[in-house]
Amino acid sequence: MSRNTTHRVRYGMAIDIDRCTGCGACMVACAVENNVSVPPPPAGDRKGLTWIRVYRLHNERPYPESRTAYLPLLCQHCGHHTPCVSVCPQHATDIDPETGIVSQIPERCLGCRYCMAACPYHARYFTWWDPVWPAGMEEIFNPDVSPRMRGVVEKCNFCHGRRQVALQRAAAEGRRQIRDDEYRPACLEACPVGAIHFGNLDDPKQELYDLVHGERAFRLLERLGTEPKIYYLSSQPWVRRLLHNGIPASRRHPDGGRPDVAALRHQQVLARDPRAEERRRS
Amino acid sequence: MSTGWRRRDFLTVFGGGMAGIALSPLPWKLLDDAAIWTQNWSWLPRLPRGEISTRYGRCTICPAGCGLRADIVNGQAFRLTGLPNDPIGGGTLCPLGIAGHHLRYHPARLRGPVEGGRIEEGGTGRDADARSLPLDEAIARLAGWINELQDVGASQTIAILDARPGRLLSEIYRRFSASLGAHYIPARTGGFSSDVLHAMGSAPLPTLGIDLAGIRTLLSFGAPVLDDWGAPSCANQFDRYAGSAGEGTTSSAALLIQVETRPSATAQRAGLWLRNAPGSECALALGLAHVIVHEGLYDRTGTAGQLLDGDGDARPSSGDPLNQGAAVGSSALCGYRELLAHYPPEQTAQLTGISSATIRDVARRFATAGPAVAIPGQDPGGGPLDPQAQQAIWNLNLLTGALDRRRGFVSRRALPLPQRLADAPGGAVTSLSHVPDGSLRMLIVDGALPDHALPWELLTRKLARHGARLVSLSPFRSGLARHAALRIPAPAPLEFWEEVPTPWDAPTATLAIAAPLAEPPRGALHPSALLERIAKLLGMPSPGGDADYLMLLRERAAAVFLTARGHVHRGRDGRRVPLDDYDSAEAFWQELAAGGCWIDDADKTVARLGPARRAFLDPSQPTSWDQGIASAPSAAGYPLTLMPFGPRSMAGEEALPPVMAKLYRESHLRSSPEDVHVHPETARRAGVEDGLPAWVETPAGKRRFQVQTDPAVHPAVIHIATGPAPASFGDLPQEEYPAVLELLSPNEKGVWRMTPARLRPVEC
Amino acid sequence: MKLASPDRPLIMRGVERTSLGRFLLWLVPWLALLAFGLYGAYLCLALGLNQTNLDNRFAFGLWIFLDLAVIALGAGAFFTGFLLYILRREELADLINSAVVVGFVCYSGAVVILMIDVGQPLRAWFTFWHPNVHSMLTEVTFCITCYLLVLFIEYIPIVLRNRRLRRIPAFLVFEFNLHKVMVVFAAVGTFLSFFHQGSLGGLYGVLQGRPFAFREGFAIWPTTFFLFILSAIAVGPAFLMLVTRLAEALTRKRLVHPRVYTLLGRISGWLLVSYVLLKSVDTLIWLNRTAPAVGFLGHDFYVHAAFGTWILFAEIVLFGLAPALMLLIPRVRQGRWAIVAALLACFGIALNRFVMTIQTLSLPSLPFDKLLLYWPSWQEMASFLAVIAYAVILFSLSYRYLPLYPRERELQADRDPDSVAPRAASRTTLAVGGAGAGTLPTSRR
Amino acid sequence: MSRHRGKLMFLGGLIAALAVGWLGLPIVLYETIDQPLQFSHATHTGDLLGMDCEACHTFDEAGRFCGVPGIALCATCHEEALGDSPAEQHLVEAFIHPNLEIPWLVYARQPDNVFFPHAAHTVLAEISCERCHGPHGHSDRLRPYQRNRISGYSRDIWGSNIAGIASAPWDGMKMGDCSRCHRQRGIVESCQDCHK
Repeated sequence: MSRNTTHRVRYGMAIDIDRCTGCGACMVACAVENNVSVPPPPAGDRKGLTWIRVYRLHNERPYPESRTAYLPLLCQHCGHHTPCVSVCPQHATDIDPETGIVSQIPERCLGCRYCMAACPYHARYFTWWDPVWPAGMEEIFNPDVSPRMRGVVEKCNFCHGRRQVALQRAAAEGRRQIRDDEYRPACLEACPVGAIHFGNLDDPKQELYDLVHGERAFRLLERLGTEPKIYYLSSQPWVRRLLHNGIPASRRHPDGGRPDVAALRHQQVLARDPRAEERRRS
Repeated sequence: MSTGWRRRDFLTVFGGGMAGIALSPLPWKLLDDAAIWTQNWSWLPRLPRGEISTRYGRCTICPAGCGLRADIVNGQAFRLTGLPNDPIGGGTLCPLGIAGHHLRYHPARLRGPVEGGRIEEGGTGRDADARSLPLDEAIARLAGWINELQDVGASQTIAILDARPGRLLSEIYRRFSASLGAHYIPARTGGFSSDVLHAMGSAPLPTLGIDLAGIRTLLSFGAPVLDDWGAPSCANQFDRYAGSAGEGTTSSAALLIQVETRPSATAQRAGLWLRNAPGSECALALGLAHVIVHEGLYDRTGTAGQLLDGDGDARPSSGDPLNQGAAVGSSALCGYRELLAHYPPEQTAQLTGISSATIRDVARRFATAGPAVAIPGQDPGGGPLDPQAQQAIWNLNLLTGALDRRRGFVSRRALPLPQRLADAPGGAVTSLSHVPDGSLRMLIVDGALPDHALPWELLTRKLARHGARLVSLSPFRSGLARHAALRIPAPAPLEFWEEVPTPWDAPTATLAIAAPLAEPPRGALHPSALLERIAKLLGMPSPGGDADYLMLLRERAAAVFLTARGHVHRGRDGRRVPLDDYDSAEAFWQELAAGGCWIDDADKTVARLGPARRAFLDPSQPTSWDQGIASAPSAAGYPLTLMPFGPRSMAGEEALPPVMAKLYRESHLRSSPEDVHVHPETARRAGVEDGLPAWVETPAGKRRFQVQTDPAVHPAVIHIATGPAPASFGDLPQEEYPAVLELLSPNEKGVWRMTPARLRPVEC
Repeated sequence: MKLASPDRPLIMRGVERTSLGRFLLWLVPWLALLAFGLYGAYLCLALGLNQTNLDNRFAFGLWIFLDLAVIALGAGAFFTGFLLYILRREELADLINSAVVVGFVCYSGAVVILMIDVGQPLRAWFTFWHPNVHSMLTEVTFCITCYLLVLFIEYIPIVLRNRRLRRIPAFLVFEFNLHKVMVVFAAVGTFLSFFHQGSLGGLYGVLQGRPFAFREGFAIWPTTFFLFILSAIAVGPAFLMLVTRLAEALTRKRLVHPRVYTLLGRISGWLLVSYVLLKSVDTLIWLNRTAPAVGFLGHDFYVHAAFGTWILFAEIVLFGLAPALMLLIPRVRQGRWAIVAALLACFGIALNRFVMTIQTLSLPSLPFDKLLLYWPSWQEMASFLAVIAYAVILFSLSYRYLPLYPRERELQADRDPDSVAPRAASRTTLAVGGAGAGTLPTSRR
Repeated sequence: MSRHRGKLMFLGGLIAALAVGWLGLPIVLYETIDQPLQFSHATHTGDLLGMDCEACHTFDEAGRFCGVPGIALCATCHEEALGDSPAEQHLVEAFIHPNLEIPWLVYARQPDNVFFPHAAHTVLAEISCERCHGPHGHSDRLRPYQRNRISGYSRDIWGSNIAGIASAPWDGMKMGDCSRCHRQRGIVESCQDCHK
């Protein structure tokens, strides 16, 4: 099939953990933007609907060594072997070849939750309850995002409704492409400290490009090979140690010094930077 | 057919029918429609369709008043975002503001006046137990009650509690209470308590602001500098001007030193976190002052130098505003030196739990790496610092000359009043602590969402034991309104013309106007209109000078326009436009109504703080300074200290948009008011377990909380958030959440930061 | 002479069944359980899956675990068909009918539970409309649906052989014709079953994001694909043996010839041994190559007390190798210990399915996450118990009214020559043999 | 007769079922609702007035198609009745004077989860309105709205033919119809192009 694609992009994010204050504006902005319902009180954090969820990271030390950081976690929009897309039995989730955005079509979803079992980031959420809104509140729904019914999976789609609106505006002005500043997800817009950066990962002209190729950048569970498009930035050694490539919680403090851990960690360093070995030798 | 129908015939016809159906579109069409039906459940809400427009305005949920852009569909806002470069919000909104338009649909929202159902009478504070009544009847009822007290000459037993002082509405309250002879009580704002400032200066102080631009050291005694969602706190200014200096980041030159017992987000992210023993702020401030004075690091060219170096024998020149005070000063100064002598670093280290080396380092850094400013804590849930601690902190600023200069505490000009109100200014202001206990027979509580938590006991103390009536003007039935005998709801935020007066810490005056984004419900009445109608019923002069609120706002804008000073931050594009560029007051008003924010020029007059500068020379109650520790009133059997906390505008029991549940229930990002945070060791000793319920007992009572262990918590302390819990979108939950505010017993100074407490496991 | 039950005309000639009253009494608790479970299932369907203790992390729980376990145990149906029809192990004709019924109740029960488990059951058929061919679940859905259909078709002739239904000539003809093509269905069923057993294994094995479950493999199939097939066919016969033994114990009758057990045990034993061998090799490769390659050290999976290395030992040695060896020793196989071995094997496969489903989801994948546990709600348990009750009821009814064990009468006659006339016995055997489960040369006299 | 009896029986059943499926189904499946007001596009777009579609069906500043205009736009011309048609009389009396919006039943209305940017089609792809809406803009009267009793959609979505066989390019507005055109034009497709 010929592709009349004029503009292929690979949308991604860089989130600066060192700047994040854990205020939660991104979570609320996301829920408001995407008409995310609020499940009743029994829901708790295990049955909630938080397309973006800020986790509190702690180095588990008492004062004065105690350190806290915040990690906003959203769908990582995996670019390779996308775990959820490959397992959905009926194409209810899909990766857009033009943008790299992983979408979820709730009307197609049968609620089998296989994609949730497949997602290592726990970034997919099931609507356990019928969405309930007080009378009249549907009048202030975001008209660009369709609400979900009970019994389906939902997740972050980089505020795709905003992209559609931006494309529509561009179309009305006779443009086929949108400018970089025309499409920004709600979480980014809400972040008071500018911790979230968004853009085309393939465009060297964008600030994002430098950020994700910088020293401070890494990705969660990078070695799973799913090529997530969310990058995290941190200079704090304990944060990097904690998050860097899937050392399980039991190994947060490499004090145990088991040789296999060291080997694995060494491997992980190599995986990220193949020239590290050379440098070490020289 | 003569033979009649046989079974085989039926089967044949049926077979033909089946073949026919298969050859018709019927099965496929029905299957398709059924598929569509299962994808469009009828109970799914339908999206609004209609023209989408944009409006600019201000958020009035908290006193900050961040600029906002509202996307509107069918006349209703569906998305609120910050205005770029907004001088207050800095381009974003806090979570509360982002969901502000949902408050209208809050399950605790009142749509009309309600009476009865209050907790004191065995009710639940919910509408179910209350009777709604027509607006006119409610107004007549309130007027009648006031009239009763007037008739017996007991007007002074009436008080109005203003949740958000500084507005034009506050002026109306003041004028109303003045003509009635009632008290006008402003709720506390951030920074130094007005009581403290009042006590320190013999004359009324001009308004204080903090100019943080370009400072290098900020010594914060528990102020939520980096984690308060509010824009007008130091947070945004500090973050914007000085850059956040979180550990491990490439920090700018500015250093935040946070003195705080609780591992708050600010403490965790501060450049230096000093975790002091609970209540030892005063001792620490004095200990730092000791080092500064002892090592001669104070500002020798400024006031401190004149006073300390001169050893009281300052040679006052005739033009010096200190002239008057110098004579009194000398004896008091000796008192201050004597006082400091009790706080050498080693002694202070014992009191505060901070090493003497650190105390020396911090004192030196504070005194030498200027500009440096010390600010007192203002945790919205924990309440103000002890007055003496505030005084000691004030003195630190005085020592380093951080008063009356740019990059320090400055005085600022007040916002001009509308002409008709300026001619006859409002009446006296009473501090809540100055209201005699048990004296109030009627308390009218303003409807704005309060900035800070207020323990219910602080109010009940002031109320007469019998027959006291509380009238709530809150748009919600939660919070203090649960105790109200009559509730006349004001419009919710974003539903009425409102003004955003100058934030407490702003270095210059500002004014912004919030245009309504939606219609208030029919039964809601703005307090200004309410007072106007009551005044009319009682035959009193109109508190608003016969003008409605919108007109007053316009007149205030006109009065600002007449000053011909300052500039406007335009809402739609964030550009700065000099006030002179507007050719009429109307054009200026239009700009303000479209999200603009007027900012005054800096006041170039110096030395306006005058008398307050002498504060440290005059420790008002020398006896209690010896202690240096504002300990919780000790009670046997309560080994721990309960320190409540809360985020600004979200401390207390007011309403949060239900979508905030994402931050509380659906993640553990924000502390739920149902959680008690303790050190794992403390929990172990008390025999309670992480994640399980436990009793928290104080002399005031006991309640159940969920234990959350956190190794960063001080082992002698338990922390509980005062804040509200977000409601569900449906009905309010049947059970009230455990409000820590009812466990607190404020001391005689109105301080409730620390309450003796103990932790008990819940018996199975 | 015993009093004739009112439903005597429905019961096969020449076999002994308990009185209707006692039979109904036996059914009552199961019916009660069924009703209770149906109520739980109704709650889940009407109010939504918030009735369960499943959550975003435990997207799959008790239901999926038991589904996988039950489908594995139900493998006896297709595997017996395969042995009987394709490999011509005619001894197995003794219990092919009961194997079909066991398979049918297991699979239909699993499908019913699946329909409660998905959030939008009315849209479940979209998989057929818009299939994603890359998904293991698509393969599972197609195969299980088709195989259930096959089982249903295989079940029909057994039903039609009911004494009363046989009187209708049309049914007899239908059954006769159906039987002629039964080999085809057995072959199709075998093919489908191999595939979906494998796909069920693949379901977890392909999860790139779950290093605990992820396995490398051959072509598009991870090793779990093959291990699931192998474990299912290894345990299927053992489960059939258990069911039959249980039926014999409950009815206090001999239902199949003892050599059937020997055969089942031998098959099960050999297959189990090969399964344990391959599983061990697979585990070693996984621990030493697959998991470290994606950043996880093998024993990181076993640091949590709830799921220590004991579970690995239990799965492979205690409930794998031990029963396998027991079944391989002829003396054990023929004795009472065979039951224990079969039980261990069945438990082992359930444990394997538990590890793949529940443990996979329990283990943290994010480095800052913790181990999470989950306990099913009563609605979940009740819905599943309803399936158990349904299985028992359907099997009981089938046993009472249908020729589940074609040689029952014969074996009974051998033991108790007075009760049934030899003539009648041979006639019915012929009838069964002619229209029943394959030709039964061994039963012809 | 009796020789053909079976065949006739079969044929009878067949024909009856075909009639039910092809003729009866549309009658039962759709409910017919009259538009709240009779409106003649032809009068407005015809020679007399010669208005463009865009005169009433506009885009807002964000490029969003505004759909059927509100009563305010009608009122700019019809503040009072201009002619003597009863429909106009009805418009003025029932809607314009009391300032009520007309509850139009939109033939082409898509469900909430569909995002259809008109601009992309009319501006970028330069597709005429008629391509999808047919000669609606020249119609003299509004045909009754037919609503599917099961799905709740307008009949126009499926198309006038019950078998879904399009008689004209604009007949049918289901996903397949969108996709067919997209494929013809070589547009790469993803769910999110059209679903929100």
